[in-house]
Amino acid sequence: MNSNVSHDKGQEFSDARTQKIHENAKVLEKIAEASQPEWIVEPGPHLSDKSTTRRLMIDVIVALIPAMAVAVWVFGFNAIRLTGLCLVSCLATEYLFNLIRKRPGTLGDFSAVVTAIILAFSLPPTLPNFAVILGSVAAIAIGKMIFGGLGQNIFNPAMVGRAFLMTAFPVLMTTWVAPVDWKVDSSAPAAVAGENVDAVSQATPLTMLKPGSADRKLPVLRELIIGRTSGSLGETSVVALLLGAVYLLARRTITWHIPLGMLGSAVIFAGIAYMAAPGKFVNPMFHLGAGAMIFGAFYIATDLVSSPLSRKGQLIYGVGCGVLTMVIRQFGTYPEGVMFSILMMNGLAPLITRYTISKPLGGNVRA
Amino acid sequence: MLNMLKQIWLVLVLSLIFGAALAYTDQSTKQRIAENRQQQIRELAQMATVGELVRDEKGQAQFKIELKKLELSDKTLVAYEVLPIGGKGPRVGYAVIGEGIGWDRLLVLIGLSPDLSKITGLEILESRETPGLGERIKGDEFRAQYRKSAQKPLELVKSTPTEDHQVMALTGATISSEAVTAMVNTAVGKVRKAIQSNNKN
Amino acid sequence: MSKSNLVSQFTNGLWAENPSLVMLIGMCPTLAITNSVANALTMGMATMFVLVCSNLVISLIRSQLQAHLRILVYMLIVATFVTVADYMLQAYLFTMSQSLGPYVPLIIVNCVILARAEICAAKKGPVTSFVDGLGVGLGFTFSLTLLGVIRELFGSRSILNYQILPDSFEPWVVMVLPSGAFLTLGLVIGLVNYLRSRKRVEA
Amino acid sequence: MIAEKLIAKMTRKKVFPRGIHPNDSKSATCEQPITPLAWPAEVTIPLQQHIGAPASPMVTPRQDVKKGEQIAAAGGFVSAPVHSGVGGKVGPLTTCLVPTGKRVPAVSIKTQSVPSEEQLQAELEEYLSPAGEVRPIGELSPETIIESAQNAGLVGMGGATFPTHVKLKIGPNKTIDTIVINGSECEPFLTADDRLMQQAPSLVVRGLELAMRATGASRGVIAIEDNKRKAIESMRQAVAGKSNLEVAVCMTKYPMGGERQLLPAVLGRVIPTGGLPLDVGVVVLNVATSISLAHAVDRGRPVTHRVLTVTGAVNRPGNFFVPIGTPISWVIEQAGGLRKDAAMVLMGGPMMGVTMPDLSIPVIKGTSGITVLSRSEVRKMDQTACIKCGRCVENCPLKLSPTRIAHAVKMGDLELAESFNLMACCECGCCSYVCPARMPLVQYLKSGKAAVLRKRAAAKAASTK
Repeated sequence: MNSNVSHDKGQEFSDARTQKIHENAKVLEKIAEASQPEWIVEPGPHLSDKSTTRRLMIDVIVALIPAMAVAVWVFGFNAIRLTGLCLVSCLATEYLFNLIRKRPGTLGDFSAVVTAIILAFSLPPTLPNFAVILGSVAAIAIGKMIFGGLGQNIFNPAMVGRAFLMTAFPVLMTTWVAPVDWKVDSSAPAAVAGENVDAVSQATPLTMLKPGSADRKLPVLRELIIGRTSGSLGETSVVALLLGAVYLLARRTITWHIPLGMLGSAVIFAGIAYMAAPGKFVNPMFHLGAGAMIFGAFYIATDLVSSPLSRKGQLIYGVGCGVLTMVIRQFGTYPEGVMFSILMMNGLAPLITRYTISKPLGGNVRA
Repeated sequence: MLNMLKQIWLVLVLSLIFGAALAYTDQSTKQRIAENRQQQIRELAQMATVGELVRDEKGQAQFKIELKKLELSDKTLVAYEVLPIGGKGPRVGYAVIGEGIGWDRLLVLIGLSPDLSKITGLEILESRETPGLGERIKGDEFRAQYRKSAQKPLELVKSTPTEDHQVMALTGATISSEAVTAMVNTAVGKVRKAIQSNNKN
Repeated sequence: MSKSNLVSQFTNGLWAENPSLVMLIGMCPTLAITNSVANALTMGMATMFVLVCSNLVISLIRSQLQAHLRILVYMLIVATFVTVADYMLQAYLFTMSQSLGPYVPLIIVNCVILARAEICAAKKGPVTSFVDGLGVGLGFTFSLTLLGVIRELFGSRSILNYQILPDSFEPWVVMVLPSGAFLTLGLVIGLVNYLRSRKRVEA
Repeated sequence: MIAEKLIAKMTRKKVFPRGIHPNDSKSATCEQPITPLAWPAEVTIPLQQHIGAPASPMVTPRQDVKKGEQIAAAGGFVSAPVHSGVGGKVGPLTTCLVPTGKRVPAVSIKTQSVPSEEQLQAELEEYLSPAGEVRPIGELSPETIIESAQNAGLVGMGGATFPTHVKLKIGPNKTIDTIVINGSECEPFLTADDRLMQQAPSLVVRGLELAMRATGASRGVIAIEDNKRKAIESMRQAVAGKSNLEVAVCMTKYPMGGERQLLPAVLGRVIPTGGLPLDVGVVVLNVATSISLAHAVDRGRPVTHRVLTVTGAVNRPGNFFVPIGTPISWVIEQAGGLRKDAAMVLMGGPMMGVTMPDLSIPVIKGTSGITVLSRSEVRKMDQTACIKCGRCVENCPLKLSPTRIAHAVKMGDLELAESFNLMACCECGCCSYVCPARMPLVQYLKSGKAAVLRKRAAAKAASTK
């Protein structure tokens, strides 16, 4: 040991016991010097919770497995094509961006994987390859890296990518297909990659609600819950999404505030409209099951980076998402409003944080 | 007073000079601007009634028709009688300007057969819809749908039309499609009423 | 005024003080009408015409300007030239003036013009002001056209209505929308800043 | 959080909102009785083991000192004298590092006439048992008690090391109605206070009563976390029949032992930001401080030893009775030496403890334990960017927003950080504990606070010029 105390070598010791101890101490010192470990010196606390950024992201990925399974069942090869393509192009974009900016790689935090999967799940199954790649690049580059990478972005990257595609290719992004009929397709492989010649076009449950829609054969709630309806890749099955949501809640990856705020306010909003004019508006439960409501509430709006910090703020944010979604669905021209409402509330999130952050216990520091 | 004049003489002088300059510009371009407007309507009217417009090398339209503005009791309605060039020969049809609101102000020009029984064409005069969505109402395919009988009001549907008076909406551009259809229906209805009452008088 | 000074006054507006890419002024037309090259070019030219004329006139009368009335006089001059430009467009480039819509009259409130009047024309001689107006106007036209080229190419596959990209290329509608204008402008400004910073490092 | 509140209400346990639940890891030592530590060859007693002015040395090199002899006098009112816990020959005056990272003047003493094991055991037993004949509380004046504490060099032994006599001397405008003995020992791994409450409950009560007498408080509360059943039991027996004393059982939660969490939980009183427990009529004393107060008054015994836990990656973890000034290396050797996988030595517990770069650093009055973490326990610093998950906000027991403050500090915007209530931070480390991005949040806050204090000091210096 490096002693900070200077030794007085010529010291005599009064008794044998003391002398023995001193000799022992010297031996100990020698041993210790020879085998001195390099002590780790770092700021406290020295214990930490098990959760890490990577674990949070992996949790989300795990929670999306049931939805992925249903997507493959409902949309066949397109589900794999879209997800794979998004993954490859998102990761490549992030890698290249880090390379260009000469920053250390950030693929290890898995956030790009989550963005890729959520983007893929929010796309129509027959979207051509070039659009998928473009959307992924927009999601990572414009949605995340331009702001400075993970944690700095204001908007949910996946939704930025989707919004880009929605404005760039509105027709492609609103072309929906009916679920793959495995009985018929069992001999031939399901829809050829990218080319949706064989796919049967079919309106989504929400598009059917819009005025002028000819085939207003609304699916029954059971179909919505299982998810064999047309729509975006991963949004159709309520039961698969809820399964993952329960996992996320149990793992405390997300808290109940945002989903409850969003779904609760949407149901109340739709319920009031339904009670006021049952002929014009549909059952609130339909709104809950149709479209990206569940997907948005549990997986997109809960994105940690783009939602408010405080729990109270998250509740407000959730309510905002729910109400805006219903306003867009019922009064706007777009059949679906989850993406826009989440993006709008993303923009408000810093403000919500600012006004809902708690005062310190014991009051503000007096200046 | 003198002090004030000292301060503002420059403004006054400039105002006078510029006023004069503007008056001169207005005078010298007024006619041309009006002609431009008329020419545009005439081009579109020919497209809507005759169905084709040939241009020479300089881009000048080769007109086959002339327009004669109809004096109608309904002053909100602008309609023209479409006559062959030089006014000789039978009436080619009518051109009506329809006005309405999609996402923004929309002006269309509707061509009608001489007996007002058929819509012969639809042209978009002015539109500021969303590019890629609403602006697709300018597309030939969409406009061609309107070339049909004008006896029954048109109906907009979202899937392949099953009946003759149905028009299929543009995917993702329902509001613009609706606006166009409504404008056509209103304008055709109005012009028919106006022309019939004109004829009676 | 020496020749080199005039040259630097001219290039200043082209690059170092490029209104829309460096000074970030005149954003309204930059974002609104750059969805096609033709629009961008016309707008740039119209602005340049107004800029050069107003610079010249303001410079000529600068000794007579009352400090507290100068903005009024600027507006008077600018508005006159804008109206002239608008009439000319309507008379000789009718379709163009239709697609530019209200943006030609809006040149009146374009800060590029007011800024040059205040910075340059009110202080310097007519020759310098003229060259300055020309430089800044060209710089403005250049940046508008640059945006127009990018946006028209990706948004409508064409440049000056001449199709460049094949039919198999699905046009990105977003590029002709205002959001596309923001995206393109952001990326172009990023690029310009990157170039400028590299130049600075080298220097 | 709601569930926790409900459980607390049902079980009548005390709890504060927010905070964290780290694994308490106390099982290794909580059943280990306190054992005396053999004297080392040399002790190095720092002359500043407390908050306030350093003490000035009263010994000269080569002088002999007896056990318990005063070696340094207090350097002012907010200061404390220092005594030697061993007998021996004074070495040259020197300096040494103290756990806070400061280098302070120190006196080194080469031990002589080392006591035998039996003698050591007897001394410990004396330390753990009440004095035979004590003067009834009523006969002692507050001044006597405070003076005894002052002479004994008594400082807060929970770690804050604030001179106790200053704490007990209540200003004319203040009234104290309650003394809280902080036996919550919320730091994981540490069990020294737990053992003291089990083995010397009557001394804790005696100290509490003395403190009540000194401050004029009428109520005494001993707050203990519910993971220390035996301590709760023994303290309950010790206060039985005393109507003005009570044992408050708190839920196990970090940082229950912080004054700002303990008082709201136990008494429902919130200390205003920037204030002290004094502002809400309370004085909080640590268990070991209370015992030392009893010894100081009843036996005139100065603070020369303390009980501390040595635990973690050592071969014989336990609770030891250690003379102050003993180097950590010696203490660890007595606890069986380090295990092979030892990677980090902490003075204190793992949450607020400080890593030791060098094992020659001595034990001081405020050292409550030595925790050795193994390579596998050391938290891995795979830091990512803040993902704004809000966990630090959710768990901050003071309801601050650590991530925003840390960001402001990082950007060098101290004013912004201050506007986010940087100075209210109690440095408990909950934020760093829960951070999934592994950001050293509390470190940013600590350095921010230090920077603000430096800035203020500089401003003050400039204004007095």
